[in-house]
Amino acid sequence: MDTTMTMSMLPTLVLAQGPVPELVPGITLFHYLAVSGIMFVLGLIGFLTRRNLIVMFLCTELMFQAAGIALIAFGRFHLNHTGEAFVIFVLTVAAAEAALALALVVLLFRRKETLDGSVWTSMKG
Amino acid sequence: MDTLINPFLFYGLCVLGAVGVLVALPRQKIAGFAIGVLIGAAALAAFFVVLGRQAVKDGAGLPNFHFYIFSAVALFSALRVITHPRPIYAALWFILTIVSSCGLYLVLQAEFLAFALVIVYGGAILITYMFVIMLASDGPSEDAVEAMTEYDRVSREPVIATFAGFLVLAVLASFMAGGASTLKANPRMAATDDPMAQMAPKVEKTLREAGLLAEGEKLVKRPKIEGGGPEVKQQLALDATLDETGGLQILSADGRTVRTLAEKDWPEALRLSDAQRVGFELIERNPGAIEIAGVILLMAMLGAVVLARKKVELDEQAKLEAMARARAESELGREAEFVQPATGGDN
Amino acid sequence: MMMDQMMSSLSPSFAPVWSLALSGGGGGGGEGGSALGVLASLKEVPLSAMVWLIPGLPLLGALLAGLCAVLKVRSKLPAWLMVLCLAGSFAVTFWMYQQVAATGGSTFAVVHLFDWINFNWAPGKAFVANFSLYVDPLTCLWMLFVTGLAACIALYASEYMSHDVGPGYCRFFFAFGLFVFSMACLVMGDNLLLLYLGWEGVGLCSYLLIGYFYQKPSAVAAAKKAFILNRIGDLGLALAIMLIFVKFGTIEYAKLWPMLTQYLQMAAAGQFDQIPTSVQLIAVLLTLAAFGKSAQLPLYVWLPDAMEGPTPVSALIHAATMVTAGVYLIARTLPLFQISVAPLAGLEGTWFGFVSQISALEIVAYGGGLTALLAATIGMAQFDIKRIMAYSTVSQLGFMFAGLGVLASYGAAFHVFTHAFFKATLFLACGAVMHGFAGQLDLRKLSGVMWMKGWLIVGLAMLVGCLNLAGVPFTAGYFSKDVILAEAFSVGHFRPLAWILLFTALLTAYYTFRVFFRVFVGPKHYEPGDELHAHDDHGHDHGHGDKHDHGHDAKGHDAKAHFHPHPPGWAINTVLALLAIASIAAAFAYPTYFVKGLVDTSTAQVAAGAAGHTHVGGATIFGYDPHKAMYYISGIVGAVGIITAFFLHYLGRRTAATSAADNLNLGALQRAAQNKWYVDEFYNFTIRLPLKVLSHIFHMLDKLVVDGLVNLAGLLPRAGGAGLRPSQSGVLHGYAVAMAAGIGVLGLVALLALR
Amino acid sequence: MIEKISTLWPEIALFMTTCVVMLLGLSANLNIRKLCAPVSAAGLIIAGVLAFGTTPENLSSTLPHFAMYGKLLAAVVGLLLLGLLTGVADRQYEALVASGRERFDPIRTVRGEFYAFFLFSITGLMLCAGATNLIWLFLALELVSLPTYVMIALSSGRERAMESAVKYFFLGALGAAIFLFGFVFIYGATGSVELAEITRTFVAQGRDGGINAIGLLGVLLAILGLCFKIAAVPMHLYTPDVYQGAASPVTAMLAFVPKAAGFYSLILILACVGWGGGGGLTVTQSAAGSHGALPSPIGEVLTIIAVLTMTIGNVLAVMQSSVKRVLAYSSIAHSGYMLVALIAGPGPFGTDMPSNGFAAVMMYLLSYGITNVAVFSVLAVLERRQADGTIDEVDGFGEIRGLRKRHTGLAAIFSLGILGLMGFPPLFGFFAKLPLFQSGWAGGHMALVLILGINSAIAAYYYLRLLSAALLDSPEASARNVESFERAPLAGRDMAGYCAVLAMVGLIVLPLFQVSGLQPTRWASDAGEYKAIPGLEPSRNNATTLAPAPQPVPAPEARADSPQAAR
Repeated sequence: MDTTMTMSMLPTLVLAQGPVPELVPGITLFHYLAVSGIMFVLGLIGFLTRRNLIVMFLCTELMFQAAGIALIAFGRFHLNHTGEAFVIFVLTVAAAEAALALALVVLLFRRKETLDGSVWTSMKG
Repeated sequence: MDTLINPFLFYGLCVLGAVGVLVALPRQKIAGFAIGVLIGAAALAAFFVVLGRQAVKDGAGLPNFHFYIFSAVALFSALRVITHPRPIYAALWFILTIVSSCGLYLVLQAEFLAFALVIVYGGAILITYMFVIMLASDGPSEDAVEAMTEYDRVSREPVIATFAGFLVLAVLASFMAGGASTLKANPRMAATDDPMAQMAPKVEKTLREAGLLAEGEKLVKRPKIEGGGPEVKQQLALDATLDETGGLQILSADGRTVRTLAEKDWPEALRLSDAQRVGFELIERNPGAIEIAGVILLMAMLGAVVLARKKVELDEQAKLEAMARARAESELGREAEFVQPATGGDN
Repeated sequence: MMMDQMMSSLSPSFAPVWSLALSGGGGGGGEGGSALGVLASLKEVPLSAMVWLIPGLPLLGALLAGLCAVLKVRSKLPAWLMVLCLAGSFAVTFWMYQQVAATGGSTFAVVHLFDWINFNWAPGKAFVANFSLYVDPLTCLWMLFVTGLAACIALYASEYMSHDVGPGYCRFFFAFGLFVFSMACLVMGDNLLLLYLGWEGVGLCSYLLIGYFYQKPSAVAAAKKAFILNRIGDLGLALAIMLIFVKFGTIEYAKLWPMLTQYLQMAAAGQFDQIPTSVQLIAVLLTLAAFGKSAQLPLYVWLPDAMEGPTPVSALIHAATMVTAGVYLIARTLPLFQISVAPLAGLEGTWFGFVSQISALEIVAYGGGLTALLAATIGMAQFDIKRIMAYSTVSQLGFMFAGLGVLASYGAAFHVFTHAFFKATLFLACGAVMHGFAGQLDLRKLSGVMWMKGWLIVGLAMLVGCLNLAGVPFTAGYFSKDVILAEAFSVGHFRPLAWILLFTALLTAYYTFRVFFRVFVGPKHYEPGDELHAHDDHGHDHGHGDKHDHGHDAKGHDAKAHFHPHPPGWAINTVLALLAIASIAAAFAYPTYFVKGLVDTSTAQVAAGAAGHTHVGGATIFGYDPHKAMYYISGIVGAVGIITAFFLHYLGRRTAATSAADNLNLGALQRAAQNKWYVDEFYNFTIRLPLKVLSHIFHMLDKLVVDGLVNLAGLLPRAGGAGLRPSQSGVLHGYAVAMAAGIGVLGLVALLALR
Repeated sequence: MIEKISTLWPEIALFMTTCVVMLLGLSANLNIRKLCAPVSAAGLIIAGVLAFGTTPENLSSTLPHFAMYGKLLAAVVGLLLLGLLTGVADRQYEALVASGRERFDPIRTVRGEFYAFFLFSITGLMLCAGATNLIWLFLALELVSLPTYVMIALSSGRERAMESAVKYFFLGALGAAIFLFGFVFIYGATGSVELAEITRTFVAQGRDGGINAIGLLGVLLAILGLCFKIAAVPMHLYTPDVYQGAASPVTAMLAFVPKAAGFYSLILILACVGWGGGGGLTVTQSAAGSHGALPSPIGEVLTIIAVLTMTIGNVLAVMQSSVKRVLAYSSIAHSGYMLVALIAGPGPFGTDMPSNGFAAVMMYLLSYGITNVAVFSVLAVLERRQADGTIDEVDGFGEIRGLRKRHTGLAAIFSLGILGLMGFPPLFGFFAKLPLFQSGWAGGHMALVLILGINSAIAAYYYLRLLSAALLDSPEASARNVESFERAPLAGRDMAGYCAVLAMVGLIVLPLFQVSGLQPTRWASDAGEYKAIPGLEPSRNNATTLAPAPQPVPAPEARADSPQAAR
């Protein structure tokens, strides 16, 4: 079927049709994107469920990492290296954020002697 | 049906994965990590099997096992990062995630990034995490080696969180699958080896060594047109000339005819490595971004220093008391001054 | 003093210029090619930017008065500041007039002050209303008497309001200055929006000043009445401005007049069917506006009540200046009326069908004429002298409109000019009486005032004013009224109107001298009014302590027993003398063609050949040319009125309360006139009562339905807020989960939308 | 290379100022330390001038003048915010040093750094405005946000500030991860990070039947991530807590700088994908000659976001008893208002201000920035002495009650600011709010405009509540302890007063310009000017010949068929 939009109503969702472009033999772009997406969501779930501030931030790193995988896959797909350059910058930002986050965590820990993120609830409503 | 995967099957797998993650998350009573991992692994495996089977059916040959292995390890360790009750182990598992991601990068021939990631992430950033984790938790005392803090042992609202997370995954995957099947590579943005042409002496040398440049033959060179003043132009007049297809133009010995060396016939040594290309990409296309990244790093360094050195302010009451004490002391000091002029004040 | 200056400036050398301009315009107007000769030949004159001082100085005065209020000044300082500012403004006006006169008229200048509203949304499509002043002869005419009178009356008020020195004094002069500023905006604005601003501004100041004694319920009610009735007229003006913008794409005079040339040519050729009905409708709407502001039928009822305000205010705003704004509006937009003289055919069957048989000019003429008659009859039967003057004002305004309606725009403007002076004189004289006799205004309780000590100047001023108003020959009022009457008689189809006006002139002469004979001459007698503030002010308060019993003083006010009228001081006397002289001097404006020159070189010029102005068959009166015969006829009519008043109200009068007129028993007619023909009651019954009933119904609906809905609507956000509030749990993780869920749900929405 | 640098002069100037300020702040000499604020101000002014003078027209972008005006806006409002922030850092420590109770210790002072973080953030905002590239945009957004995290933590010694910082930072990192993921997919769908190239590719895809689902996913995630920056649903939840906890001057900054960055980024990204991308692509064919609209799922999601943002912000603001929380919720609502104009887009080609949504957003950002400074400056100047003698910020309604009687000038500024936020006619807020309605209306989003109107009415309720508390009520007992700020030795809080006055001038003077020749709408129109990228001019025939013979787009059949086919 020569259709451009492959999705319609959710119950009859057709995930992918036609020849799927391959990055490496046997592995399509979707494979990589699926891994990236799963990793992203795992990071998200970790962020939502873990209460330790350091682990929470590790989870955001996980999400950044997922973005990195997708970037590399896209770069390979389009046969350029912009994706790789992008990953380098993501790496930089992740490092910068981590530095700040950890400093903040140290500050918070000095204040309340706990790493639990859900104790900071004095303001609400 | 010419689909990668049956949607119902896919959403079923999503639910299965969600149940797996849910069970695996740390909680007060049931330590169901192993069961959760099993369920999750089953979902993932089913997903990969379906995907791989489809690839085989499409006649693409055997599935690439490296990919499956690396991604399985990466995802398992990622799951462990979010489920391990001890932060230090979570960080260690995260290093494994990084390493296996680097494996995935290698499969995609992004060698430079793969190694850089291991060094920078696994090496530098995660070490910082370790330090902070060590710093910010009371070291295990003798009687409580196995004691974990309560907030590490019990996750918060796991059901809603897992549901929300997998809802996002279903959406993401639906979009990705829909898009990936019709996406076309952008040919205009594809990298070529034309940066090579800017290094004419090296190209000439390589070609001569490879025997592709006969005696007396020269590369056709042209001055660089755009940019720079006349002096600069003189110095940069070294670019090799490419024809429309990207082949190198070579001038015969008598200087009459020009032949083209097509890009596919170039010797291996003339091809750019991954690192070189990334370098070109960075320097040629994103110089501004590098500068901004520098500013961000400077800012982050400054921020970390300021935050970490900041004295934790005492409560207002305590501060007032401290001020009162300071005042009293200074008065004392002044009295002392009065008695003993030689000692001086404390300020 | 100032009037003298002005009059002396009318040097003979200017007169030929004006008349030349007039004859040139008339000659050019003969051809169809330049139907509105002067308007077509308008060119800009350079005028120094001094002109901005004319509105600027009164505004400054108002601000200074406001500053005085802030600084709690307890002296007459604001009055002096105001007099200074207004005198300066008058001086600049006079200078402006000389500049304009020097060019020989036929010119206008637009003095741009600053950008005000300037919307450009497409090339050639713009809504521009800048704060610019339009200087032309008509503007000069109006501003001359507005600023001149304002300066005089401010001086008068400095004494009149002296009982109120303090915050009230500042408030009064603040509103006073603001009024003159607004009036200047109204008259000098170069576009209709600025005119509208001034229009509303004078309305506001009028409201503020009528309600000056805000503790008096009747004053508050009168202020409200004036304000609300004016709104009806303002609606007409607003609609007219909108319609003009829609039809012509501009509201700037300088751009608007040239656009009318074509229509004027059509009108001159009698091709009224080619002029769009909606363009003709503009004049009707403008008429509504003018009738509201100038208190004409059916909207006149607010003006007599407006006499609740301080008398200087009555003199300035409700006699001399603001109420003539309607006349100004029509004079200014006369070209629009001249293209609207045909019956508004084409409106039949529409909502405006009721005006389809009558032209705008006819509405103006007959509206004015009937108002003049009605007000005069009411005025004859009233006892409150200030109220009589108010009805007289309404009546004279009716004359002016009638003049405009018969296209005697010169006569109308001239009458505005003369009326401004003599009516101000009359009011101020009444005000002096009121001031001196503790608010007494009942003509049955005052008599022989002129013969009392210190009241001679007041009496003489009153006499001058009365002579003018009655139209005694060779007074200014006589000349200006004659122009209107003669023109009405010479236009064939206005013959009934002309007779009405002539009869009104008779009545006018009668009621004017009824006041004079009863109050100012005759046996000396007075009863003080119930406002004893003036009394206290002068320190004659020895009567307060005694407890004498006086039978005639039903209210038992002790103070009244020892009341001494106090004659006016120098300020009031000076102003009265000045104005009386000016009223007489205004007559000299007639032979020098001072006003006619100004009017005929402005937009109020009547285009020759304008339909509706045909001297049908050389209409005559008793076989003579009306323009000549009217001198004699109106003189006779005035004399008859005065003599009647003399017999009825002077001859053989013994007491203040009685006169020979009491023997006349006109029965119901008299009672009806005394009760103002029950117009207020009629309005009450036909308009206010139904509105009241309706409002009660709406009130119930409002309470039950709308309030319920509003309460519900008010409840919804609160209920929503209460419902949503738990989402703000204050916990980091809670927020994160909500965010993730939100992303998931919105993603799902996007997925469903992607089809 | 030099061409790229030449677009960066304002940022370079700001960065140099930043370095200077950092060094000045460490000086042991109080007078030199005091120079931090003036030097920062000078840097901002220079950056503003440079932005105005040196920013070239970006011909490769659909928004050729956006960068210049965006940077100028950042400099102008930045200058006002700088005045507010003066004296926040190190107040108590400097007081101790000044009284001679402590020696000055460069290790303990954060004064220079505090200004430096602020300037970093403004630099980031300017970089956002000038972004031509997704990587650049990502880095610029991070540069906007990262310093604010630190500033909150430094702004006050109270525990609430810490709480604000932790909430803002961690949720901000989540938001950053999400829009990064979005950027990745935009890159993935187009193969490029250059915004111009992205536009081209999306246009090509659109002509080919529709923008690729991955691209749509990318834009969607980018929007959702940026919703954090602009405080829009569903990423708005942090707003009240963070605004309440941070010191008032920092709150004023949080309410403007990240929001402006978010809107800049949204405009840049949506201009690539929507309204024909400048190139005649009408994803959903709308009226002839117009830009078209946003692609279907994105437009719909944004509409939902706008409606929810307005409504939730206003509805929750009604319930509050803390002034800062009311302002926080109203800040959410204001984002919703601006989203309406954003959804409407630039309007038909060649239209002026009234229907250009981008221009409306830019103008509203200016108005919001100024008004915001006005309101928060009053909160910044006031302080409350608690029963135990400690000093706290004013927060509750009770503490501003009867402000008129105690501090008339402050009450006047506060009320004018509130009226400005409300969009009361003679003030600038009104003239800025009007285009939101107009552009929404011109874009055919009647329902949105209606909801915007209803929400403005709800907003009037709580704004009037604030006003009546400040103006009409009499002071409560709790308000008795509210004093205007003690004159600290470094006199920082005077600056808040100056700023307030400046903001007032802006609030009142700008509408005067508006009705006269120098209309702010004019520069806003320039800022939002939307052009076709060279080579991608709109296909006019598309618009003109649409009526007789609709172009045979395969998509409609496919759309109609696919459900049945799939079944």
